[in-house]
Amino acid sequence: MPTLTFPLSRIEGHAQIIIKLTAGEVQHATLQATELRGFEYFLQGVPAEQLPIIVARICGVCSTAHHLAAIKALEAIYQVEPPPAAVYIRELLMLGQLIQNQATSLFLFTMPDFPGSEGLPSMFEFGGDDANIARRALEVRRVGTELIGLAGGQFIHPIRAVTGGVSSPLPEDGVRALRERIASVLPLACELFERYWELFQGLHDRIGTLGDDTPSHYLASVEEGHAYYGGNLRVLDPDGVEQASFAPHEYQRYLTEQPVENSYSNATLFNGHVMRANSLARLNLLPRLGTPIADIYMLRFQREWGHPAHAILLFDLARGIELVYCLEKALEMLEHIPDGEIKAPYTPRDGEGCGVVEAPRGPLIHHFNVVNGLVEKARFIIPTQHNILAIEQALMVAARRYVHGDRIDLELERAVGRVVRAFDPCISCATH
Amino acid sequence: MPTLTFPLSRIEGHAQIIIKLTAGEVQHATLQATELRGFEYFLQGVPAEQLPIIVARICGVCSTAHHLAAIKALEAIYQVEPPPAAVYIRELLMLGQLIQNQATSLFLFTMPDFPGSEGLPSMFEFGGDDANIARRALEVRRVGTELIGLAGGQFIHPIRAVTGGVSSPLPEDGVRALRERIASVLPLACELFERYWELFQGLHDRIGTLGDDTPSHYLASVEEGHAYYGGNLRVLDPDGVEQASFAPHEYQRYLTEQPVENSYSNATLFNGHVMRANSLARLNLLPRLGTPIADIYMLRFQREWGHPAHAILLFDLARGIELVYCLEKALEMLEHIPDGEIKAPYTPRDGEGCGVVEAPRGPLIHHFNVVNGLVEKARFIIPTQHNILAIEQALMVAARRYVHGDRIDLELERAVGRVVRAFDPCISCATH
Amino acid sequence: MPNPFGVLQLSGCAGCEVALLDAQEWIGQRRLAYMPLVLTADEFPPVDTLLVSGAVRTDEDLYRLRAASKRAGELIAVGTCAISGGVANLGDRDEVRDLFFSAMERRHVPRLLPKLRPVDAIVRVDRYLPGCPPMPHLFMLALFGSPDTRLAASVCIDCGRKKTKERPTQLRGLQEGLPDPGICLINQGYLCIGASTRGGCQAPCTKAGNPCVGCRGPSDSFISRSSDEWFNAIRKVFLRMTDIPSEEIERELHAPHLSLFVFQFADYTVTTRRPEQVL
Amino acid sequence: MPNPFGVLQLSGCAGCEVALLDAQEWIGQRRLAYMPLVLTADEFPPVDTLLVSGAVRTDEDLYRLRAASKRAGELIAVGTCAISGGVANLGDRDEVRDLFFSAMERRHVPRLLPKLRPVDAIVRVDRYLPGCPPMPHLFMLALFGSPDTRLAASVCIDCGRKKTKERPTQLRGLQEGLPDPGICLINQGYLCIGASTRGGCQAPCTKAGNPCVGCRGPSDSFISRSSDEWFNAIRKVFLRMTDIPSEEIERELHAPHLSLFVFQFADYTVTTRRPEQVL
Repeated sequence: MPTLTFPLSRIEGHAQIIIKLTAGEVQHATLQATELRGFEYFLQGVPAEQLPIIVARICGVCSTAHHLAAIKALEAIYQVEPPPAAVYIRELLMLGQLIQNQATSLFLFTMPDFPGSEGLPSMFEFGGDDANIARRALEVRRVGTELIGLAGGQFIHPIRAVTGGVSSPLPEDGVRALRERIASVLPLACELFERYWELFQGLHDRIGTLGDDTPSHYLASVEEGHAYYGGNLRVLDPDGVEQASFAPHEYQRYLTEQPVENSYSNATLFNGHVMRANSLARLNLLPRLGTPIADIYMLRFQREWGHPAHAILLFDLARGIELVYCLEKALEMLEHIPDGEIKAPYTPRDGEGCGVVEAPRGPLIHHFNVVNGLVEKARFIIPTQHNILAIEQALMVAARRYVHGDRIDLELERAVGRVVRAFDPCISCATH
Repeated sequence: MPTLTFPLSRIEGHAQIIIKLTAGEVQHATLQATELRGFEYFLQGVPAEQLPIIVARICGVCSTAHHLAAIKALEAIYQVEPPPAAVYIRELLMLGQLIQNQATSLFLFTMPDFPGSEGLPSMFEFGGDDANIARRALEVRRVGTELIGLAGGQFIHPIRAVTGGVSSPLPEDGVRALRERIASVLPLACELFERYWELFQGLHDRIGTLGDDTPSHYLASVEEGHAYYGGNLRVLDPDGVEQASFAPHEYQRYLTEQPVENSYSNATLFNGHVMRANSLARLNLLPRLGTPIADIYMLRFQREWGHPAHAILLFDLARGIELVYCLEKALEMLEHIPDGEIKAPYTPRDGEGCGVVEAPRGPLIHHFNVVNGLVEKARFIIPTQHNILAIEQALMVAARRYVHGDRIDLELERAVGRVVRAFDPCISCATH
Repeated sequence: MPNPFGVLQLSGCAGCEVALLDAQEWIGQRRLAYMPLVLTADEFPPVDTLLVSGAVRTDEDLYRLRAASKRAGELIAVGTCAISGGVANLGDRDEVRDLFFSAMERRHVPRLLPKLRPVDAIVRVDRYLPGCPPMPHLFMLALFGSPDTRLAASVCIDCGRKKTKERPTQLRGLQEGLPDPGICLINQGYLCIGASTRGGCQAPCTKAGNPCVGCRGPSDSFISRSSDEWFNAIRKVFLRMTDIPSEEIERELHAPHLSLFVFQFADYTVTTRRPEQVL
Repeated sequence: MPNPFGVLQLSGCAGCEVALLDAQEWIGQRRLAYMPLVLTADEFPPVDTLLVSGAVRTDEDLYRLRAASKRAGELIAVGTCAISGGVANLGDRDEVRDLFFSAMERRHVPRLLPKLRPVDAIVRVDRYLPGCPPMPHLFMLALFGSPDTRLAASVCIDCGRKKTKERPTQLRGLQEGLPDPGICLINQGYLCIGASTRGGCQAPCTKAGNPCVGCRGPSDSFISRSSDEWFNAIRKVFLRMTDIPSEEIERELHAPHLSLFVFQFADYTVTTRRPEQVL
């Protein structure tokens, strides 16, 4: 009958784990999101054209994804296609978003969990040969925000993308400078990731598991060579077979959202199934990525863990491969910024529309109804929501591993932290 | 860093235990009272003469104690002495209160904790030779409410006591009938208590402890032959020496009330010391009670556990001895109801006054300021509050017994239940 | 055992629970499946009848009430607090509320709701068992009674004091003087409102010499109407039986100890409560 | 390391925290003692400086803010949400609030407070660091700057676009058309409020062709005054530089994306905030 509450740190936002026991049996394991601002409510009546600015504030970590998803939804309503040169800039923006996020999740959030028998409180506590990890990791991470700053005008809550395109071209000197920065940071990122992989193996040896490895459904909006800009949503079944592919506006036929009693975050189901999104979902959908170094890591990953891979701690490694991929991809794209129109003309109109991007945590859908130029209804289907049930399932696996009838092994505390961080949830987004 | 929350049952009101660990060390153990109505606030401005009716609603379990404490505080303000015949009736009322409460606490609250290795969910689950415990226990318990009904006019939220005395004499047929009822129930109560004692020993054998046995300060307002009507407040120091004795209106010189951050209940300190009230405090102050059967139990108790005794589970046994004492005492008193005036005349006036009774859980003080016939300030010093810090200290002892660095023994769940029930807290009162 | 029932205690004094324990005859006849006061149970189980006592004061009350009501057949609101919020309603004055909330929000505890609510402001209630607390035999009726049980229409009928021709000219204080044991308290100048208060309690208070404060709420005729109409009925009784000025009665009717109970029905809810729902 | 500082994140978007991580130069100079986003720490430790981001939305926010502020030397409110409540203030309309609370009170979670509050409505705030989010170099100033650092007085000064004699006669939509890269956005008919918005941000928005929405709040002259006075100043700029009807400006100034920021100072608190407290 006791309830165990574990506060969470090294994730975005406010949440805690609640595990309920009855007579020494684990009954429930819940990820409780404890914050809420109410975007779906207070956006009612707001002028539609202001959405890209306001909804960026859903999350300071993934503001780029929200900024673009909103713009894409408005473009669906206004029936306007942004020109290729504008899409190119937006893709760079998404790559910046991913670099920033994956570096943060890898080095600031999860890496401190690995060393020794207890892990470290933070990245800043690494010692010995690893003492310079913090500085180097922040260096890699900052390249992501610099890319967002370049492509988005602002490094957080960007503003350069506008309905119909972008508001101005990229400054050439900025492009050149950033190309050099990324080139210098790429080897650093690989070094850090190699060390990450080593420490990860050490953890695996110590705890003897990589967590819940139930074959699962995976959801992502990617295809080979993509830059997280989003397109069709694709679903892999637990055997690794693509089971569905659908356009953003069809999402309601496949995805259902359900309220969670003990949380301010809803959860999403795919046709009634628990599913997973985020890095491992993407790598399970894309056997190769298309950039040289990342694909070497992909081979190593697949040799070691198979394809599709299911153990949840592999989400961590998958993020490292994506970090390398995004750096390579950005470098490649910054070489040839295309010329041409950056904004298409349009006439605002009323209607209903959806926009999707592949955010760091998976497909992010914005869905708006506009009446008389004002938002009548705004709905946000958030990547972290896709993972809520998978997180709780993985928490149950961990809890059952460490609760033994008449006693609780306190490794459980570290285990639930690792489980949650593997999914890198974003609570500001999930609750919005 | 995890927090363990244990819901509580078989106590009066809404509370839970919260135990906080850091790195496998117990940091805090809290009794969190989770309800509140706000009597000290909403009584402001209420006509003083209505207090005895309204404040009874602080608690349906101890309404008799509140009813009388309020009347005694008003009598202190109005400077009126109730006639002896009225005090006699009020004492019977308190004995009814005690019989009802101690029987409930013994048989409904704590006894199910004892059998087997896990205890039972409730008194109704006893089987075998014990299958008739529930019916018999309720029979004993009901005699208490019958006595309240007789002496108080109503069995809960009594009304017969009024400022200056009582509103009517006791009906003679009622007195006679109840005398017979008590006489028939007394042997039943002894039988049940003998069985209780046996099961208690069984528990002791199983868990090897009777809980926190730190020598402590004890607080009670009793003297030999008393009927819980309250007088001076007496304090025993940890060596068993009487350290203070003071009148109700002097309480602020000895007792300080402090808010508890994690609870709606305040806690009281005696000159900065943690203290204990309730049954064991009274027995530690009174080496003999003065009725024949109860004093036989007292001897047995003292032979086994010494005097003063400190282990907290002994509060349970002490309540059993008091149950017997109250039945004997009531029987004795019902034999010769005195004649004479039952109400003294008085003129309501403004002022400040305190009233005390020895409630089941210890001294209950009501303290009022009356201006223009209206309550300007009402303050309630509640017996359960005297025990809050002692409860938390005993919870720490239990938590440290069952938390071992890297694991938690789930006997802790049963242990915290036993600790709290030993003090028989009343949460409605404690929060009021 | 058939027909499990549960008792959900919200914010109150537990007096209703104690009264139910006094009504011990239910033991062996219906299974008590939930009642944390006397029974360790984890989750709220499915029950045929759910008795709810206490008012909705904290967010935990709200949550537990919603959760339990989903698993219950019939729901009976028991006692003044469940029916109207009860004694804590005395705090519903702005100056007291502000003081109260600002002191309490400093603590780290389950939150108080901004306003105290009766049970039927949150969930559907099938029946009402008024009384502060209801007497044990009324609990037995609630658990086993046939729907056409008829109780005494008013406390007067249960009381048995003799009405006289005595017409007092002024009210006596609630605790003033010593009442004559056999004579109607109104004839003695006490503000007794038993004449229009719901009967069935067997009038312990008036029998012991204390005026009825109306804890069982209004008799059938006033249940679905506003408290003003009940006030009017009470005023009329005093007009008929005494020469006490009507203003004096009026003023005293709004005294806190009475307002606890007098507002028990129509005024605290948007739901209309029908006489046949009330025991 | 000396001078420990902590970061307490209340209800917000974590953008301020991300900006602080970008200001990585503090590493090795001051010890970060509390910041759950990147650091596992149990209790809030004593710190010299406490940065608070986000608004007070839940009872947990309230509790954690009170507890942390007791252990902090200087307290700096960081970002729009901490200073004025931020984006969730858009929900402070009755119809939306009711809908919102009735949907959310069904969940079993830490409670939302009835109203969103800025940090200085709860505890004393020593300094304010406005911006949504503040740029990394402003965090460095907050952590290490001397008290007499002077930043650009307005966004205009940071912006560098050329003002012309062009007098537009109507407002262009926020995202309408493609602005000329070198010319003042006001001359092009955009509702840019950079002229009276606090500088120091280096004007990334206007430089990228987007009108300033005022996220740094009013410049010193308006900080202790009501938002109306800021509105007036903005209207005067447009009167001087354009022929756009004043009513049109007026209407647009109350648009949600602006009202997020324009009300940032005087209107959300009973405390007066002085210019010297604001970075």
